[in-house]
Amino acid sequence: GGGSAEESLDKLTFTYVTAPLNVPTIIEKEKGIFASTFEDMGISVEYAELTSGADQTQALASGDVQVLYAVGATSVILSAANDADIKVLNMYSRSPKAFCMYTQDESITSPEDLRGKTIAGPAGTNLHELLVSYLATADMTIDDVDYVNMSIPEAKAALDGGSLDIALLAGATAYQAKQQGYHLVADGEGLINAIIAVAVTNEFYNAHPEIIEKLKTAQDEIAAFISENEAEALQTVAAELDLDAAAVAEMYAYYDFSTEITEADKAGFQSTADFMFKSGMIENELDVSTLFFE
Amino acid sequence: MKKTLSTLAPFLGIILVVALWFLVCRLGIFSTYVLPPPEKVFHSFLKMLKSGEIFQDVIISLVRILKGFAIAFLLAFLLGMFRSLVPSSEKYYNCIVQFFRNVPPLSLIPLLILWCGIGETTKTVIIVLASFFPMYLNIVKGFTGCDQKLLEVGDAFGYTRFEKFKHIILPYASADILVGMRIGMGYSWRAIIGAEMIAASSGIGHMILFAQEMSRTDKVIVGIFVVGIVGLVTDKLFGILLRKLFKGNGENGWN
Amino acid sequence: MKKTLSTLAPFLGIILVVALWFLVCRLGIFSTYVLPPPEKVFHSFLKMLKSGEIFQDVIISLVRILKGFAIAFLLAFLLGMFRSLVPSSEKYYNCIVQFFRNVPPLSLIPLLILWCGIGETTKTVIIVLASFFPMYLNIVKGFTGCDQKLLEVGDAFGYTRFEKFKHIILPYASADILVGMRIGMGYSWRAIIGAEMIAASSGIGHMILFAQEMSRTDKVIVGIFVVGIVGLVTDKLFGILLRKLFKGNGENGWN
Amino acid sequence: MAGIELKQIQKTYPVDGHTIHVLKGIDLQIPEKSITVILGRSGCGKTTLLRLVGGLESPDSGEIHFDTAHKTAFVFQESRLMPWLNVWDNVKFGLKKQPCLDATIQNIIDTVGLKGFEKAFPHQLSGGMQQRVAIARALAYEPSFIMMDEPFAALDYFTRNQMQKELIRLQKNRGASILFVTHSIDEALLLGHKIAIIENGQIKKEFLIETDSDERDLLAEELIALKREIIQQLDL
Amino acid sequence: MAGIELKQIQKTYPVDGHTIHVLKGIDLQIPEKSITVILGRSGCGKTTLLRLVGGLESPDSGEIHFDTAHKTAFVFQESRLMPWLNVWDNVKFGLKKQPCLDATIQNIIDTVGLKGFEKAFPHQLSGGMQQRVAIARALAYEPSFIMMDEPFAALDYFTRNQMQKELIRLQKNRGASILFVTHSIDEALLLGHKIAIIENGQIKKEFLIETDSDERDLLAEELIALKREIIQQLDL
Ligand SMILES: Nc1ncnc2c1ncn2[C@@H]1O[C@H](COP(=O)(O)OP(=O)(O)OP(=O)(O)O)[C@@H](O)[C@H]1O
Ligand SMILES: Nc1ncnc2c1ncn2[C@@H]1O[C@H](COP(=O)(O)OP(=O)(O)OP(=O)(O)O)[C@@H](O)[C@H]1O
Ligand SMILES: [Mg+2]
Ligand SMILES: [Mg+2]
Repeated sequence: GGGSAEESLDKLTFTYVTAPLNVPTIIEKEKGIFASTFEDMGISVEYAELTSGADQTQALASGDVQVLYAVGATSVILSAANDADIKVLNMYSRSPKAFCMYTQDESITSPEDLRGKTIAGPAGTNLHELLVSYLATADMTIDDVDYVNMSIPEAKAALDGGSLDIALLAGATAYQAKQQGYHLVADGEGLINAIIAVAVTNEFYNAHPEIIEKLKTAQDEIAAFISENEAEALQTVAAELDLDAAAVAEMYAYYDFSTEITEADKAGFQSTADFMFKSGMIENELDVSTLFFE
Repeated sequence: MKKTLSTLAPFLGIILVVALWFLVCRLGIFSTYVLPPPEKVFHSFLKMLKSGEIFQDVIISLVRILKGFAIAFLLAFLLGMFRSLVPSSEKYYNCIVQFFRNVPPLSLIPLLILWCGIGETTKTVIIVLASFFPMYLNIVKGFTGCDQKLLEVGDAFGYTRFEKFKHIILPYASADILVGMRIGMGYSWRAIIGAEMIAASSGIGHMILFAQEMSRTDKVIVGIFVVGIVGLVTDKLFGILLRKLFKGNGENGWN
Repeated sequence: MKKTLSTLAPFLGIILVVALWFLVCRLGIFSTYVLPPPEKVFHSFLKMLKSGEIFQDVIISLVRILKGFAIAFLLAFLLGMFRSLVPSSEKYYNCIVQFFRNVPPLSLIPLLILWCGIGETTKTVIIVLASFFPMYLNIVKGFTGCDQKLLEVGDAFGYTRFEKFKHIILPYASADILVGMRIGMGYSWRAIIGAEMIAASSGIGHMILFAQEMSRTDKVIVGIFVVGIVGLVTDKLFGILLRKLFKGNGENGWN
Repeated sequence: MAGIELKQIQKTYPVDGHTIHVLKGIDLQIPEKSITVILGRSGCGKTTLLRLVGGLESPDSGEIHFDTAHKTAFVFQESRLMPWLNVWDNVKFGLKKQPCLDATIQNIIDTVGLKGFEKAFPHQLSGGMQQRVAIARALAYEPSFIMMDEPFAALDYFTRNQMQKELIRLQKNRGASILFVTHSIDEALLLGHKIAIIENGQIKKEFLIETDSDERDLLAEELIALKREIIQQLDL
Repeated sequence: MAGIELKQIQKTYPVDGHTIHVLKGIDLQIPEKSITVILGRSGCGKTTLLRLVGGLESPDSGEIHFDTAHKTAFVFQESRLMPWLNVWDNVKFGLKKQPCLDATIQNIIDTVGLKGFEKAFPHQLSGGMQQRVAIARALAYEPSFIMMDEPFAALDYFTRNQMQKELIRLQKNRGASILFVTHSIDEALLLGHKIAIIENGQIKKEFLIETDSDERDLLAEELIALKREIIQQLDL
């Protein structure tokens, strides 16, 4: 796909993902930062609201979307492992604390307590990795628990309905579980890196260096705006997501939105890739250094 | 008294469900997160009404659905007609039609994104896939089940194949076609979540999905109600329209 | 020559699609990630066959579908029968039935999980929701569309309401019922993804979903083919079974 | 005399926004254990009258009074066979699950001349054969009151003759009451103990024939005179 | 003589696993510009023969030879009206989009005695009225060859008389050929230039009547003798 990248672009499509608490995305659109950045190049900016990581990588491969502006590391690794042309441009966020395991059973406090319990959450995501890593701290594997694959809202509903012991939750859902007085078993802190990245195709990167440069400056502009007008930014986010301000303020603390790729990030990518290989989600080992531009 | 009951009857079911819901909430069996009480849902509904977003969502979804439905109907009708006019053609495409009849549209999403992109086309295709088959099967049943005796009248008066189709088969099949359209219309609405899963930024399906992600059960319930009621209304309007069109044709399957 | 063509005809459509697919892949228009070539898909298929997992998945899904379909059919039939026997009852529940006809089952999943848990019940309910309505509408159409003249014969011979139903309305409606069952069966298969979205660890729907999440388009395509073909086979078997049952009744809508 | 009594029966139908008065006050006494024939032009309301007596429709005004309970059978103007049942099952249709001898059914099928067609389906029969199945269905029911709407219209001279004789025999042996609609004056003269002529929505004239119906000769002077009179009554 | 020639026509039907030989070798010449009547018992194959001539079915063996091209109309044994069309549109059904004067249609509807029922739907008509609409549909088509399958069976004495006269007039004025199936011997004598009797799947006998059909008197000696002979032929 994307065979037309050589020609000059007149349209640039970004994925638009607001959940769980993607402040830069919301602020960018609200302020029209990309739009004004690319205006003088004669390029219009469009958004594609693709929420699942698999859909995002699919859309990138098909050429309908040029920039995955907030895609999970796991999705990037999966698509790269399946021979897709995808590269990480820079970071979007890291938020290990936003990924949690909640239960109604107060007595569950250690990995050992999870043995034989029914646990649900989306497979192949940060949450899945969180569960595996948590179990690994007690030398257990996913086979020691009864793991079922479900999306986050569904896992939350199942927890509420009492048909689950533990739900793997993130973002607003996790916040709400906390409000409901559910018991937090563990969050991602120290267990996973929970990286969200910005990704493009290699082909696009090579064909449009000037767009890439502009994009990076736009990202800096967004970051600057947020740090200078934090209160206003959070208010905008609260309105967009229809959440109350307290929730947004609390959750915002879990996120690190710096865009720079650090060594820790690369290591985090590698550990995620290893986890996916070990749990059979990808068939071959992947060297994540191929995912980054030099 | 009896008359009041009779006018209320259609709403009785709904009233019962709401009453039960109210009771369950009052008894506090579930937390309000799990099952928001009616008043909270109503409040959210009012808020959405005031902001007007709900209208916009409904209209956008409605347009999508009508588009998908219209395409599906045309396709089903033409294919059914073709099959009726050239019966031998059927075996060439029947197998593939039957094949896709059983394939879950959700499983096609990745492929659809690939072929049709993430724009309106994919959403339309999902709706078409959802509503095509009941229409096609009912139309084919209507066309092939035509009374042989009436067809012979056409033969006797030197009607061509197409004339027989137009003047005998088509009116004869109208009840079947209408039932098919009705089922198809329902399935169009049902497909709205699947369709707006893909790169939608508005529409009632997107609204429900987003509320689900944000754990806003109250909004999800509002969305369900709105879809149900708007669907009901389109169905009724459609029924009235068609009854006008087929006036004098007696029962038309839209009761 | 002509005979070969005729026997090949049903497969022609499929052969064409595969050929096109092959060609597109050869021309390298898409990356293999986006559209895996036939040989890769076939290879995955063989691997899954060898490991036997695919059989297990199919059987588990088949059992779910038959269960959901049977319940939906019974429900549709009984409700349709009730409506036919006691026409005045209809207005009490019609509204609620029509309401749910338009509600996307996907939007109900969180609520269903809440009420029915994450076991087989929820999966069955999703399948029931998917296949109930086409059956119900077709059955109601068949029952209400019965030839008044034949019903009068029942009246003339002192048939009770139930006897009329059993001996006149039911055989008269058989073609409609069968078309409804057929559409319902198709929709049961289509609902398998939605049903197995919920906490399934096996089944063909789960397999496709998981492959989707894992970006394994080749496996997704295998899944689509398997669902399509198994669906086709159940449809045909079902048709044969029913043709045996309704022998002598002429056309029964299962062509 | 026992029987069925119709008093001032009125019936209207809406057609294309207008109301057509089909029956404008019918007074008729249908005596028991005899054959009453309704005679009239096409479209005069014979079928309507029969449907009213049979309870398939209700009159706009007027009363229908039955002296005793009857086991009634109805032969419609069209055959109205169940397309999914073969001849045998169609004939048994009126009996529901009532036990009955196969021989009786076979006998009735033979009587209407359909031997060998027991397993045939209605669409495989000729028009007259279908009509005869409908007659057989009514006979198998063993009714004490039969309403027949032009039952022999589709039959040829001989078959018709035979069926007429069968009907007379049945009426005599079982003492059944028969209400018979026909448009054939000869048939009316041959069968009727009472002949009622409908015209313009009313009973225009009634004739009584005393001779036993199995002893009539259409060429007898008495009947020829009657025929002439009926023709005169019908022909305005 | 020009016309239609049937040569050794055979026709079988499968019924319940058996084969029934309906026509066992029919040889018949249907002359032009005259009325040919087919007479026979119920179930003898009259309708089948008509369907073969009309091309609605093909014979198992034998040949049907047409001398000239005809514009043919068919009146079926059942009325076969389109239930969704009213009387007017049903009558026009054969004309397709062919231009025609409303007055012509109205005239035909009046002829069959359905004035005032133009807007009525088939289910609102009596049996005889439906049959008359079917006849009107065939007449409106202005055919040069009409096949009629017991068209007047459901009609009363007077309406039937009137329709018979109409048919004779039509045949004379337009010089149409008519193939007419009936089970009524009187009707055959009244209308036919040629009467063919079918029995046991074959033409048992043919009669020719020279008198013009509009001048016949059924009580004339010649016709009474003929009637007697026909009855004899039919009654084995
Ligand atoms: N359901 C109906 N709706 C409207 N009009 C009707 C209906 N049934 C009968 N009629 C009208 O009532 C009149 C009498 O009809 P009916 O069937 O009783 O006639 P009939 O005497 O039986 O005639 P035929 O000898 O032709 O059968 C006709 O003019 C017919 O149009
Ligand atoms: N489609 C069919 N399938 C099987 N048998 C048939 C079919 N059509 C006619 N027959 C048989 O052919 C024979 C002749 O039928 P046909 O309709 O020609 O009789 P007919 O002379 O018109 O009788 P009628 O005067 O009762 O209308 C009958 O025995 C009938 O059972
Ligand atoms: Mg009548
Ligand atoms: Mg016939």
